[in-house]
Amino acid sequence: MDKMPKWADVLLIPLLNLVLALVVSGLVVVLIGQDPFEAMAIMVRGAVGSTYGWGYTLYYATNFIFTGLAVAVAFHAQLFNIGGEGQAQLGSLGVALVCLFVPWPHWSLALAAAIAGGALFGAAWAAIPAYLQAKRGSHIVITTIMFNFIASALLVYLLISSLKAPGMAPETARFPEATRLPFAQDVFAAIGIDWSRSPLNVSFLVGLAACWLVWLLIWRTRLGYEIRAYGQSEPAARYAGISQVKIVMVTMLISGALAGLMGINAVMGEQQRLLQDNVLGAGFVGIAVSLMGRGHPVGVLLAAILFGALYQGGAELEFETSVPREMIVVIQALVILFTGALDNMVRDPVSRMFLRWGRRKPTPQPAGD
Amino acid sequence: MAFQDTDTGRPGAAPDPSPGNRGDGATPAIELRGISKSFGPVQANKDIAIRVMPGTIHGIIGENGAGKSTLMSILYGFYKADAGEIRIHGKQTAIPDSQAAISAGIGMVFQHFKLVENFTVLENVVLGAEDGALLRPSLAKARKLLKQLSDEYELHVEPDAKIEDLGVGMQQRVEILKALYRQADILILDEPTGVLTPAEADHLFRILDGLKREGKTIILITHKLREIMETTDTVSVMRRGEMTATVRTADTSPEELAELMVGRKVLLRVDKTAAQPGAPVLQVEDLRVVDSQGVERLRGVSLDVRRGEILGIAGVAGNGQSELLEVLGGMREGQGRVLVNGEPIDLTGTRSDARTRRRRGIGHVPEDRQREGLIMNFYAWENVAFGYHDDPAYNRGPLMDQAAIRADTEAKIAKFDVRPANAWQEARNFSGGNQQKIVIARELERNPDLLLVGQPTRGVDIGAIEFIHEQIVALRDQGKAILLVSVELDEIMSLSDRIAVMFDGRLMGERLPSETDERELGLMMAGISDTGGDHDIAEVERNLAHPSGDPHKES
Amino acid sequence: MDFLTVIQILDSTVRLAIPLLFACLAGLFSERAGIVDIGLEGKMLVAAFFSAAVAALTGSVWLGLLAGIAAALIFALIHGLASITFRGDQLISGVAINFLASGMTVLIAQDWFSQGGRTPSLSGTGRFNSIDLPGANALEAAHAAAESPGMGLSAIYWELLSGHTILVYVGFLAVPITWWVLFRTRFGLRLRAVGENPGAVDTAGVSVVRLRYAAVLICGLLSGLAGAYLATGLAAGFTRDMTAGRGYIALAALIFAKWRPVYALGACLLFGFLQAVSNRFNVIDLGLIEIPNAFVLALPYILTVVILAGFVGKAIPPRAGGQPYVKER
Amino acid sequence: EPGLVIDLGGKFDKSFNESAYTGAQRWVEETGGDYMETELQSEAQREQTMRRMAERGANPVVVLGFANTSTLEKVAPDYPDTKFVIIDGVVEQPNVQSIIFSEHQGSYLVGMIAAMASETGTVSFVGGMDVPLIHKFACGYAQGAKAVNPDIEIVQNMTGTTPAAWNDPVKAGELTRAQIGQGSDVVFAAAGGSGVGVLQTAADEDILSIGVDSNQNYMHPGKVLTSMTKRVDNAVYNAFEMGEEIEPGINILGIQDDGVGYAVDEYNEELITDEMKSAVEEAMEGIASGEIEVHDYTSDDSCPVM
Ligand SMILES: Nc1ncnc2c1ncn2[C@@H]1O[C@H](COP(=O)(O)OP(=O)(O)OP(=O)(O)O)[C@@H](O)[C@H]1O
Ligand SMILES: Nc1ncnc2c1ncn2[C@@H]1O[C@H](COP(=O)(O)OP(=O)(O)OP(=O)(O)O)[C@@H](O)[C@H]1O
Ligand SMILES: [Mg+2]
Ligand SMILES: [Mg+2]
Repeated sequence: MDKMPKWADVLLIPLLNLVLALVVSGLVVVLIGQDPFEAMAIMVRGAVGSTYGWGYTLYYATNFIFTGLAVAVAFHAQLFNIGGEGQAQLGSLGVALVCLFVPWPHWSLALAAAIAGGALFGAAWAAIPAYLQAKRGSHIVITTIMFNFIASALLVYLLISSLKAPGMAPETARFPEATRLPFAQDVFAAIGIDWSRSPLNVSFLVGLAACWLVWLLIWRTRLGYEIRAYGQSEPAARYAGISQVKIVMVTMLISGALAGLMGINAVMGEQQRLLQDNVLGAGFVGIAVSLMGRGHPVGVLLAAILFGALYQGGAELEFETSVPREMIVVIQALVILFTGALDNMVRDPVSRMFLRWGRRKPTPQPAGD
Repeated sequence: MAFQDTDTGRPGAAPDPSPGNRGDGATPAIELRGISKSFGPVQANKDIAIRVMPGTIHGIIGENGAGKSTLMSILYGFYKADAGEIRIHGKQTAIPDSQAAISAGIGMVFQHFKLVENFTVLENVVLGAEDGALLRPSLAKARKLLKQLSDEYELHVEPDAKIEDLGVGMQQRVEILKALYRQADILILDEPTGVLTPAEADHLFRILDGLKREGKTIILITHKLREIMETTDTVSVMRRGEMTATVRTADTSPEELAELMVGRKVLLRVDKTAAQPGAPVLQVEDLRVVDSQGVERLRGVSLDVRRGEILGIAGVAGNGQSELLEVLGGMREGQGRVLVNGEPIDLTGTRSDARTRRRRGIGHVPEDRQREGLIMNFYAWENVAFGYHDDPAYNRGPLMDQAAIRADTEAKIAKFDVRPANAWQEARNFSGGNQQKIVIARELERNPDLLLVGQPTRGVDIGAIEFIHEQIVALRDQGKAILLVSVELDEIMSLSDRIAVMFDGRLMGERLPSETDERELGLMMAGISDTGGDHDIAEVERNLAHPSGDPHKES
Repeated sequence: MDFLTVIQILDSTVRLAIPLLFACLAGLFSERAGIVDIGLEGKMLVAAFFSAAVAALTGSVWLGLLAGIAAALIFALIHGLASITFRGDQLISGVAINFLASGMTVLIAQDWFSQGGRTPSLSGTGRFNSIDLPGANALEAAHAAAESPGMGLSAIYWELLSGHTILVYVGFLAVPITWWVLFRTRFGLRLRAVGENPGAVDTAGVSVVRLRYAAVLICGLLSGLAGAYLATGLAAGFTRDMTAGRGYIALAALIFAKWRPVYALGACLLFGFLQAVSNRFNVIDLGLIEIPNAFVLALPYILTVVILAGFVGKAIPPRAGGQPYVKER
Repeated sequence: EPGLVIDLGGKFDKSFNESAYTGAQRWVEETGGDYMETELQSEAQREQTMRRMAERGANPVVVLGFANTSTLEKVAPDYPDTKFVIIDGVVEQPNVQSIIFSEHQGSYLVGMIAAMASETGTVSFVGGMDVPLIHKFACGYAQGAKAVNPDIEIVQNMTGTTPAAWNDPVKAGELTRAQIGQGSDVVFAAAGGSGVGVLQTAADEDILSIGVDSNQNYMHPGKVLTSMTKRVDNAVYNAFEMGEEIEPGINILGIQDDGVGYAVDEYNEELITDEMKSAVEEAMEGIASGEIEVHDYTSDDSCPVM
C-alpha cells in the first residue's frame, strides 16, 4: 500500500542501504586505525584499475552470479535457500567427477558435461530439503543450514578416502589438460589484446547466459508465473491449481542447480582439482547479492560484480596494508544487514517522504466504482 | 506517561467541562473529538467526533472498511491516532497503549479475538493483569474471581480448558471475561455476533443488558440493523472514514440507517424470475473433510445443484461452508462421491486440484479475493489469467503470450466496468469492489457449467453488489448451476432458489426461500433443526462449546 | 571399553555440552518470544573473542566474562533493532550477525594483538580454572592407590562431577532456572504468550516491544556465557571462528528439545556426547560397519533433519516465531 | 626482494609458521632487507597468493607446508624467472628448491627424553592432520621411547583429517585429557596451532608436554619437558640469504645439519637431567654417524614399532 514509485524501490533504496553499509564499514576501518579513503582507493584500484584486477573481479563475480541467482530464484517462491554453500560444494563434486573420470576430447564437450554434472549434483543436494519442505513442512532454512554442514562432512570424507590423490593434501588429482577452460588472457590474446593472467574464464559467459535464462524463466514462462504467484500467496496458488509440491521442488531444484554451477568456474575454471573448500562462502555472498539485486537477474549481475570487486579489492587491501581480508566479510555482513534486515530503517522514512510529497501535489484520483 | 488523573477517572467523578451537553446533565463516559487516522495512503478515520453517555449501549454501524474497528482500536490504545483527543468521563486522557485504556476502565472484544491459543482460559484471563511476579497466586485468585463473574453474568467457561479446544462462542466469552476481570466499565464489542448463531447472539444481548443495568457503558459494532434497533440506546453511522450521523435509536428506522450508511436509497431485494431447474450438474454424496489438525470439518454432506438454479448455503462462519467450497474447487482433499455432469471427480490425488476442476467446467469465486482470488502484487492483466494461465490462448510455446492476455483483459475490464480501466494497475491498487469485479469477470466469462461462489459481496459497496448479483442471476438464467455460500442471510434469502443450512459440518435441512424466514433459518444455523419443539438454552449452550468455529478464518 | 573410559567420555561430554547448553537456552528465550535467532553462532563468537581479549589484557577472567557478555548483548541489540523495531527479516538479520562476528573478531584481534586473529593464550587468573569438589582429590588418590574394583564407581564423583569450571555448574543451574522463569513467573507467561500471539499480549496492555527486547537481551546474556566459556573455560584463548558451528548445533538442539528447557539439557548432552566420542575415536567400529569420523561429526545435523522431517515426533515451534509484529501495514 | 607465504594457521601459531616468521625477521634485523609477506586464509587462495607474489617480483618466493605442493607444481612453470622454495613438500621443477626436514630424527630424541621422564610407563602423541608427515613424527617419537624402554606404552591420536586439524586447540585438549586417562604422563604435540591446547591441558592436569617446531618451553615454564625444534627459521633465513641464487633440487635437513633437535633453556633446565642429556647426545652422534637408523615413515608409509 505504499505510494513509492518503482524506481525508488529498485534503485534508491538499495543504493541508500549500500551507502549506509559502506559508511559503517568506513567507521570500522577508522576504528582499526586506518584511513578509510585510502583503503577505498586501494580497493578500487585493485579491483578495477587493471586488467589483472578486472580479471579477478569478474572471476569472483562469476561465482556470485551463480549463487546470487540461486538465492533469487528461490526467493521468488518465498523460499530462503541458505544452502547455496552446500549445493555449490556438491556441484563442485559433480564437476570434478565429470572432469576426472571421463576422457574428454575437447574442453567444450567437457564444459557441457560439467554444466550438467554441477547442476545435477547441486540440484540433488537441494532436493531433500525441498522435499521435506514441500511434503512435511520442515523449515527450509534450518534444513539447508544442516545440509551445508553435511555437505562439507561428505566432501571431507571423499577427499580423504576414495577421491584423494596421492600426496598428503586432501584434494583430488589434477584434471586432465583437455578439460582446461579458455582463460580471458587466451581469448584476448587471440584477438591481439593484452590481458593479464587471471582465472577469469568462459564460465563468465555461462553466468551471463544463466542471468538471461533466469529472467526468461521468471518473467516470461508459465513456470515463472507460477513460481511468482506461489511466492506471493500460497492459498491463491492452491486456488489456481498451482501445485505447492511441484513449485517448491522445481524451484529448489533450479536454485540448487544454479548454485551447483558455481563449480564450473571455481573448480574447472580455476583450481583444476577438487579441494575441501571450493566455495569460500560464495553461497552466503549469494544472499547479499540477491538482496541487493532485488531478485532481478540484472540486479544480481550488477551486485555480483560489485561483490567481486569487493573481494578482489579486499585481497589487494590485505596485500598492501595491514587490514586483514576479513574486512570484506564485515562489509558483506553490513550489506546484508542494511539491505536485508534493516531495510525498513531507510524504507519507512523514504516512503513517508514520497507520501507527503504526493499529498502536497494533488494527484488525479482514479474514479471509484 | 500513561494517562492523567486515574483517581478521578471513574463514573461521575468530575463535572463535564465541555458545553453542549445534553439536557440530563450527566458527563459522557466517552467523548472523542477530531480523531483522524491514516494507514499509509488510506485515510481510515477523518475528524471523528462521538460521545457516549454512561450506562447506555451505543451502536456503531457502517460498511466494511468504513473505519469502525480502527476508531475503536484507537480508543483502546491499539492504534495511535494521528490527531484528536479522547475524554473519559470528562477528563482528557492520553491513550498511548492498551495499558492506558485498561487503566481508564475500557475493555474491548476484538473482531478477531486476541487469545493465546495454546494457553488455558485462566492463563489468558490473567495475562497482563497478574498480581505479582509469581504466577501461582495470580492464577488461584483469578480462578476464584472467574467463578464469581461467571455466576454473576451466566458466563460459564471451563477455566482449565485450552483455547484451541473451545468453540468460537466460548472464546468470545473468554474475551468478555477478560474485560470484566480487568474491571472494565466501558466495554467495546466489535462485531460480536458475526460468528454467533441468532440464539447465541440473544444470550449475548441478555448479558449486555445486565451489564448496562449495572451502569456499564457499552459500544457495540455490528452490521445488523435489527440488533441495533433492538439493543442500543443511541447509534452512530460511519461512512468512508467519516461519522455521518449520531441519533437516538428510538428516533430512527432501519431504512434511514441503511440510507445513512451507504449514502443513497437501498434496494435489498434482487429482481429475478423463478428458476427453471434442469438436470443436476453437481451431485454430492456423503462428502467428508478432515483438516490438518485432524478435525472433521465436513461430516457427510449430500446435495444436488441443477441447471438453472442457485443453491444457497447459509450458516455461521466456520461451520464447514468454506471447506465445502474448497473441496469442490480443488483446494483441499476430501472423501465421498462427487459427480459433475454425471461424471465422478477425483477428491484426492494429483487430479483433485483446482486446475483439473477448471477443465471440468467448474468456476470458482473464492471467499477471500485478496488471499485467494487475486495476487495483490500482480497487474490486472496477470490476474485475469490467474488459474487459466495454461490456457493455450494465453501461451505461445513455452512462453506466455502477454499480448493476448492483455487484449483479453481490456475486453473484460470494459464489459464489467472495472475502474480504473487500466490493465497495468496492480490488483492491490483497485478498490475492493473493483477487485471483486476482476475475479467475477474472470470466472464468469469462462462460462462454467457450475459456479462456486463464496461471499460474493463481502466488503463491496452497494452499487457493486447490485451489479454482481445481476451477473450471477444472468448466469443462472443461461442454464448454469450455481452454489452460493454467504454468511449474509439477506443475500442468501434474496438470491437463492433453494436454501440449505450448514451447522458443524452437516446440512441441517433445506428450505425454499418463500417458505421460511430468518427465525427458522437462525435456529437451524444453531444446529437445531426440529422447528416444531421448544429449544432450551442448554442446547444452544452445548453447541456454543463446539470447537468447530474458527473466528480467525478470515483474518 | 572400560568403565573409566566411559566416565572420561562422559566427563568430556559435559565440558563440550555446556557451550551448546548456554546457547540453546539463549535461543530458547528468544524463540519462545517469537524472535528466531540463527545468529547464536555470531553472538557466541564475539563473546568468545571479547572475553578472551579482555581477560588477556587485564588478567582477570571475570572482567573478560563481563566484556564477552557485553559484546553479545550489543549484537543481540542489533538483532532486536532489526527484527523488533524495524520489523526486518529475522533470518537475514541472523545471517548478517554471524558474518559480522566472524569478520569483526578477526579484524579487531589482528588490530589489538597481531597474532593472526587470535588472542594470547590465557593462564592463571586469566581463565576459568576447574573447581575440585570436596574430597574429590582424596577419592581419586584412593582409587589410584587401591586397585579394588569397587572403587571404580567413585570416579563418577571425582572425574565426572568434580573438576569443572564454575561456568559448567552455572550452566546446569541455568536449566531449572529457565524452566522456573518460563513456567512459574509472570514474565515467563508473558514471554511465552508473545511468541504465540503478540496481539493478545499487546491488547492485554503489555508492551510487545519491551518483552521481545527483554527476551533478546536474555538471549544475548546466555550466548555471552556460551562464548566466554568456550574461550576462557574450555580453551585458553580465542582462535579464529572458534565456535565452529556450535551455534547451529545449539539451534538444532533447540528443535530437538521442542523448545523446552529440560529437553534442551538432554539434547545438548547428546550432541556433546557425539562430539566427545568423535574426538576420542577417529573411526567408530560397530562391528559390521565402520562409521568415519566425518559422519559422527555430522550426526547432530543429520539428526536434526530427521527430527524436522517429523519422523521422530513433530516439533511445533512457537506460532508467532519469525514474524515481525506488524500492527499497521 | 624475497617473499614469504605464511600458511593457514597464521604466523603466530607458536609453532611451524611462527618459526618461519622468526627466521624472516632475523634476516630483516641482520641484513636490514625488506621482504613481502602474506598470510593465507583459505585453501582456495593459495594460487592467487602465490601468483601475486611472483607477479609483484618477489624472488625467491618461500611457501610453507606440504599443502602447497600441487599448487606450486602448477604455478612454478608459469614464472620461470622466479625461484620458489617449498618447505615440507617436494616439487620437481627447475626453479624450485624443496626443503625436507628429518623430523623422525628429532622426534626420536624427544621420544627418548619422554620415556626417561615418564613415571607411569605410558607416553602419548597428539598429531595434527592425519597425514604421513605427522606419522613421521609419531613414528620417530615411538622409536626413541622404545629405545629407552622397550615396554613403554605409546598412545597416539590425531586431531583430524583436514587442515582444520591444525587449528583446533579444544579438540586437541580433549584428546590430551583422554590420553591422560589412559595413563600418559608425557605428551608430545605435533599439531600446529592445535598444540597450544595440548600444552595447556597438560599444564592444567599437571603432566609434562613436549612442544614442536619452535621452542615452546616458555609457554608453560616447568611443564614443558622440551621442544622438538625444526629449524624452519634457519631454512627461511638461508633461503632469503641466498636470494635468487638459490639452487633447485631437494634439500634434506637432519640432525647433522642442525635442522632438527631438542631445546633446553631456562624454562626446562630443571626437568632435563644430566642422564637424559648424555643419552640424547649419544644418540645424536649415533644418528649422525649412521649407527642408529631411525625409520622414516614416509619412506614406506609404515612404522615398524607401532
Ligand atoms: N492495520 C491496518 N493497516 C493498514 N490499513 C488498515 C489496517 N486496518 C485497517 N486498515 C484499513 O483501514 C480502513 C478501515 O478499516 P476498519 O477495519 O476500521 O474498517 P471496519 O469499518 O471495521 O470494516 P469491517 O466492517 O470490515 O470490519 C480499511 O480501508 C482498511 O483496509
Ligand atoms: N494504493 C493505491 N494506489 C492507487 N490507487 C489506490 C490505492 N488504494 C486505493 N486506490 C484507489 O482509491 C480509490 C478508493 O479505494 P478504496 O479501497 O477506499 O475504495 P472503496 O471506497 O472502499 O471502494 P469499494 O467499495 O469498491 O471497496 C479506488 O479508486 C482505488 O483505485
Ligand atoms: Mg471492523
Ligand atoms: Mg473498500
